[in-house]
Amino acid sequence: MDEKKTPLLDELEKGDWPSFVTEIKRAAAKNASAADLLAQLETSYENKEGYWKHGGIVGVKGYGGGVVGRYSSQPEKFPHVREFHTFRVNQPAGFFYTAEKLRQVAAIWDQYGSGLFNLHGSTGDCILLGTTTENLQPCYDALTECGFDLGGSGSAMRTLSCCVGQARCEKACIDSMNIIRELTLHYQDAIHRPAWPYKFKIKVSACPNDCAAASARSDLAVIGTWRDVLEMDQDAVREAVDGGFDIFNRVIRKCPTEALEWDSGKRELKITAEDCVHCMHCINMMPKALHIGRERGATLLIGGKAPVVKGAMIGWVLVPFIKMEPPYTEFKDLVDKITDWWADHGKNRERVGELIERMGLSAFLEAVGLEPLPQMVHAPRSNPYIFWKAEEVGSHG
Amino acid sequence: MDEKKTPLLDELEKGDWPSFVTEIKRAAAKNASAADLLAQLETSYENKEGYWKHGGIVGVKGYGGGVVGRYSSQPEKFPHVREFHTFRVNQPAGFFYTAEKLRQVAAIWDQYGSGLFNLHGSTGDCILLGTTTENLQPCYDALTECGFDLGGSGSAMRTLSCCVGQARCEKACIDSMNIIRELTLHYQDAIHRPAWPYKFKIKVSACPNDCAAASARSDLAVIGTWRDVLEMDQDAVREAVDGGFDIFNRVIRKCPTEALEWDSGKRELKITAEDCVHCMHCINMMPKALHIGRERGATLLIGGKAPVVKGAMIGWVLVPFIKMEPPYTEFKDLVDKITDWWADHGKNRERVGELIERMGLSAFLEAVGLEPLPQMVHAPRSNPYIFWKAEEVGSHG
Amino acid sequence: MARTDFGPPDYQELIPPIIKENYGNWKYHTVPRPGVLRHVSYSGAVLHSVRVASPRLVSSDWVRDICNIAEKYCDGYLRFTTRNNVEFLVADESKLQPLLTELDDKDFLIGGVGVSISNIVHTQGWIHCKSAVTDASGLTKSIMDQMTDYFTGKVKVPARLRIAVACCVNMCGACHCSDISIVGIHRTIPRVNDEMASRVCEIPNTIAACPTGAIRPNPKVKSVIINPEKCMMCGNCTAVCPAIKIMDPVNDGVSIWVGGKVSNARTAPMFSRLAIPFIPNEPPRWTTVTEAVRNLVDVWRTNAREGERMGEWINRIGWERFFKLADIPFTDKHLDDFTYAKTTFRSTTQFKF
Amino acid sequence: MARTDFGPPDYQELIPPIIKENYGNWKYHTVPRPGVLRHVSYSGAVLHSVRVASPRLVSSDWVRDICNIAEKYCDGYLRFTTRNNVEFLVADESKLQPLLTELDDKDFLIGGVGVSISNIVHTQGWIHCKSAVTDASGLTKSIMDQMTDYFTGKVKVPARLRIAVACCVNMCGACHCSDISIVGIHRTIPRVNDEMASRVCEIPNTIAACPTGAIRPNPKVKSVIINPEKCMMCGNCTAVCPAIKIMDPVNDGVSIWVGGKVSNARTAPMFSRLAIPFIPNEPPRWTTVTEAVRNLVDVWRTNAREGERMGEWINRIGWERFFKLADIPFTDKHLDDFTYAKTTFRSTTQFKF
Repeated sequence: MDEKKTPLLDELEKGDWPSFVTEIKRAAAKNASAADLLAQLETSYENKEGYWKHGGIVGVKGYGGGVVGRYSSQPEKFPHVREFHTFRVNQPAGFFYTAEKLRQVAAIWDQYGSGLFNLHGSTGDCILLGTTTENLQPCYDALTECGFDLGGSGSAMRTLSCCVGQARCEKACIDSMNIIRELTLHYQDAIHRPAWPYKFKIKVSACPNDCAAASARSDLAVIGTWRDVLEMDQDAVREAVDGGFDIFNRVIRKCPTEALEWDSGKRELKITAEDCVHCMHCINMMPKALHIGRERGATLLIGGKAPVVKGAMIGWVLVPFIKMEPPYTEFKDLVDKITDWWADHGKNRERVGELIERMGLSAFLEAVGLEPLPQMVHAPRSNPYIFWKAEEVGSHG
Repeated sequence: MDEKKTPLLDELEKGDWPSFVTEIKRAAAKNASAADLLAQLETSYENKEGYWKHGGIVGVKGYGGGVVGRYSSQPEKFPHVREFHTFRVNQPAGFFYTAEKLRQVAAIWDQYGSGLFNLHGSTGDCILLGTTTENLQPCYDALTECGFDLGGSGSAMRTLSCCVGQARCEKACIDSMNIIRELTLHYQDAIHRPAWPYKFKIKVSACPNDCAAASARSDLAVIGTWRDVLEMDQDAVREAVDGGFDIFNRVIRKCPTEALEWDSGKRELKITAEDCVHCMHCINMMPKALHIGRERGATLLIGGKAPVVKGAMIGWVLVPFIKMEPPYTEFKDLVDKITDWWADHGKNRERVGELIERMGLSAFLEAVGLEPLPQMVHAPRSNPYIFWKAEEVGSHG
Repeated sequence: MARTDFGPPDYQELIPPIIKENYGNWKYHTVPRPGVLRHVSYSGAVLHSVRVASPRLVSSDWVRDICNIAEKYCDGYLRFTTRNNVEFLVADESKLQPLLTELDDKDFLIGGVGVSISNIVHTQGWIHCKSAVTDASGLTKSIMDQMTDYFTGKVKVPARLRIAVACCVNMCGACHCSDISIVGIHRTIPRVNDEMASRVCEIPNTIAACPTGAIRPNPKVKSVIINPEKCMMCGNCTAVCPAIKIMDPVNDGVSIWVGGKVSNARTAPMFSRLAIPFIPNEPPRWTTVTEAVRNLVDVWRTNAREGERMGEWINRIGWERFFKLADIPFTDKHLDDFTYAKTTFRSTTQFKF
Repeated sequence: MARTDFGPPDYQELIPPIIKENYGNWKYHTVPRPGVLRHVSYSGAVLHSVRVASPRLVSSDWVRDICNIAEKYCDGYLRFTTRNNVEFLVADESKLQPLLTELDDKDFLIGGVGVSISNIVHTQGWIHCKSAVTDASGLTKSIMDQMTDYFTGKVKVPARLRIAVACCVNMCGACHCSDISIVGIHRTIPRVNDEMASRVCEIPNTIAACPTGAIRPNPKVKSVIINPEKCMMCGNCTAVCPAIKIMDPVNDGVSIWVGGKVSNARTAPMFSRLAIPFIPNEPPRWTTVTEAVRNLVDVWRTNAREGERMGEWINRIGWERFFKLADIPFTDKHLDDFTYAKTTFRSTTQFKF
């Protein structure tokens, strides 16, 4: 293979952190497209600009998405990245793999693509980085043999993702991995065939620590919670305090609603159950002593997204509490109502949160059949411009 | 005088709180317009609607404001309130009066008007309620004899008002009464001859307790403050604590920035001076022990207003600290720059806060020659849509 | 030509000698009994101020009544507060008790100082305002009759509580930043008298007056049409075009707002927020309104911690708990749908069930 | 026809037996050493997870490297985290120390667990994105080289710290809610190639794509004109019309944002806020950026109280103190001028001088 000089990128092989440049070089040693990627990237580093351009739509048979087309704007200089498309391969829930499966995917990608991966992409997919239009279908066929399907792209439901949940976390209030698994199977058509105004993301975090960043990064966030009182093991509390844990400054004072007290006489931690907003802080601080409650379900938040175009949103409370148990019928029905309303009213490239912002929360709630609740807002309106419908009032006096 | 029956209003003479109906009746006993006011009001109570209507512009010679024209929409039924105009008489700073002065005004108003007052109106004026067009000028002439001038109305600077300040408050950081006195004299033309897009209010509170509600109710709020450390009399602190004052729950825990500590060994209250945001709470709680600092001045806030039309605003920080000493030149210069910019760019009925909202805070600051400061915002922008001016960057690469 | 532009009387000539002498030199104050302030100067001077309730709308006879008292006990000096109470300024301590006795005898209510419920700040209402949806004075009297014990200090409250009443959505009088506000509201869109509009209204001005762009021209009749989908019933158009009427005695009424404040103490100033979207006008005593206010005060009084103002208490317990404790239904009206609506949505799983 | 719509492999077949047996039955966990989680089940079972750093962009050889390790110590089971670290799942405790030793020998960085600085979540940059203003991978590598001691736990930090890098204002990767975010930005308005636009762009779509209405038709040349007064340089139009170019190697660069979070623990989720409006692109090592990030981390590390995340710390001390401590100039760029700007203005006298 023709070794090109990359003095700028070589600088990024220095230092302790693992180097992506080293990885590209490892792939480049046996793959011409990886070698041209390296060379084009070196040029980007020289000139401070990217060399990828708009391209036609590419894909595999039967699907409207799952492949992101990419073309070099300098095909003469870097012919092996003239076409350099990406597969979004739907990752297993919780990002669990066996070495056997990973080796199979690696072999397929060495055969059909650049040999380079993103593990994982922003949305959660296992990204296979760089192949030609010609190789798309045979590569996809090989992936299906191995049990892997594609994720979403474009104006579709995007690949669902979640935290590790009950597989390995004592804080999990819901079975995030099963939820994602079942919903992913249920929404295969919505994922693979873009039919909406824009993207729609669902992420599931099994507790309010929100390790999947669901409230910031998904249009519909499912966040596990409980609505009875958290469980306390007073012996374990005492053990922690005796071990020097500063319960007053680390826990009592940090409780957002002043719901906790330390009874230094009885040496007991006390909670005013009705004041708890299940924020997880005390449980995080004392994982051996404090545990989530038993009446478990999820809070749904709607509208989370990054800034483009109308500004970033952190999802806001839509359903304070919903049981999340297979087959998740209530949840699926709600998603259908939400996406139907959005598909009916949304403009091109308008996320569901932006549509609600434009049409009003009340109109949205009415459309999806939910009652207004104080949990949906941090405070009621302060302006006096209340909208009254004609049917709510009498005729003019 | 013809006594009309007022069974509904009579209900409002019951109960412990002093009754305005009784007052109208007292006036009505010797004044026909007060009697018709009572009768018209009874009709309003019967029919649940008001009977005042749009009218022509009325006033006194040389002034464009200070009188609010008011006409009954039922002049045949209530002929004595056919014309029922209001004088806005500029109140003395701090609402201080002598009995002598008040008696003189009362006598004038018995002679020329209804004998009814609002002490005081929302903006602060001494309101003389109800007279005829014909009586306006002679009444005004009599008022001037007695030393009273009119306040503002319409699209003008409105009557300035303030808290009691140094006259009778140990918390006063600035001489609010003198400020109002001097500014009122300075702005006589702006007060009496409407020439702006809409009203413009200045209110002065001598400390952050803001007893004049300046930040909510004035376009430009002057709120006294200090920028060194507050003063402590540790003996008086100890006296309070010994007297059973719960310093921990009432003061230490309520400090918004956790700037206070109670050293129970030394029995001393400690403050981390740099953490204090001079909110007044601890001083309010322990007025004998804690006092405002010595380096005194004011914070200016811009934009406060009620909801109509674009929504309510609480004034936001414009100048974190300004010395407020006669002749207040720096302050007056700033007011001129603000009102000039507003007069140039404001639409009809657009308050200065709404104009800033529309044009952007940066544009406003540049126009009035103020530097952007972090104190002006509770947090910097979260959206990435930063505006760069062409002159700040090079030409295209 | 009359004198103009000379401004109000100079306060220097209206303040009592003790204030002139101790101006800017006050050291601290105490509240020896409800309604009475005792200010002590660094010079050692002591001034008592006795605060009494006023109906605000007063007759010249009432003015002379208080002048009589001020002359008898205060060398003729008195003042008013920003919340429309009267203060008698007593420099001679020996006159304090006789003053209090006379005020009691004459049924003046002494109070409104410090931790208490003070006088209501309010607007003109049907008495003198052309856009009044309700009568502010009648509401004020009816509410304060119920609040007397909190004004006089007979019953303790956790913190200051400030009530405001405004007769329309202009919300004059700091309704947007009061612990409790009562605000007149419309619920039906304005009606246009086309014939009159064609004669007396400037059509472009009328269209421009609408903040939501709900008004469009109706060229056939030289008038305007109001789009009910867009109208937010602010009444701005009626101020520009008298042929547009929004008053509707059958459907107008009042709304109740809670939790605002202007002081910077402890917490930043806060807006009042909607508690009860609508109560019909019930003159002369507005019983439903006064009961609702009474309920709000009592729920706060019995649940708030010492020192917590209405809004601070609600912020600590959360609005969801407030609506439950106050037994007020939460409706679509409480959801903001105006310009900054999005910023009111709750972006956290922190809440109470 | 190939199989379609069958979804990802079932996790049931990919989780190790110890997880299958204790699924939903974990009791608590501890962190016996940085980078290692020890989960204890109600059944008494113990699982160790060893977390190592990944460059995210990896070769098939690297995939096989970690597979080798997983096979040797974990019966072939491993997983990835939401922040792109790798976790080796050790069911047999006797294999823990040998695994750690081999990872050390092979220069894998063990860390990123709990109170530490974890791996950066980032975007494609020049490697694979057509709208990249900067190279996210290069920035990530350069920054993380400086953060290694915080990742491995060699140096303690007050709380978790999450860094995100996005190559444009789309802010993919939770940049809007991270403790520190680095975001590529444009500073010059897009240029229109009129000739090309007339051939390849749909003019109405292009006009509609502008969120601020800054684009108007240019009928003479069948193209569009961009109003520089209104353009906020979001790049949305370039996604619709390839004849519009916004890339500007001379003036493009990166901005730095601080104080966001997504967790609901203690405080509600928060947006990241602007700290440094612009730093030029400095490939290959972005020295000014990495020093700025280092400075931000160190100012936080030395000033925050135990348990305070970046944004919580800043909220306690106030942004005015933050800018002073971090020695960052506050400019007009920090003042919001977008849709909800008004809600960022400080409506209280509570601040520090």
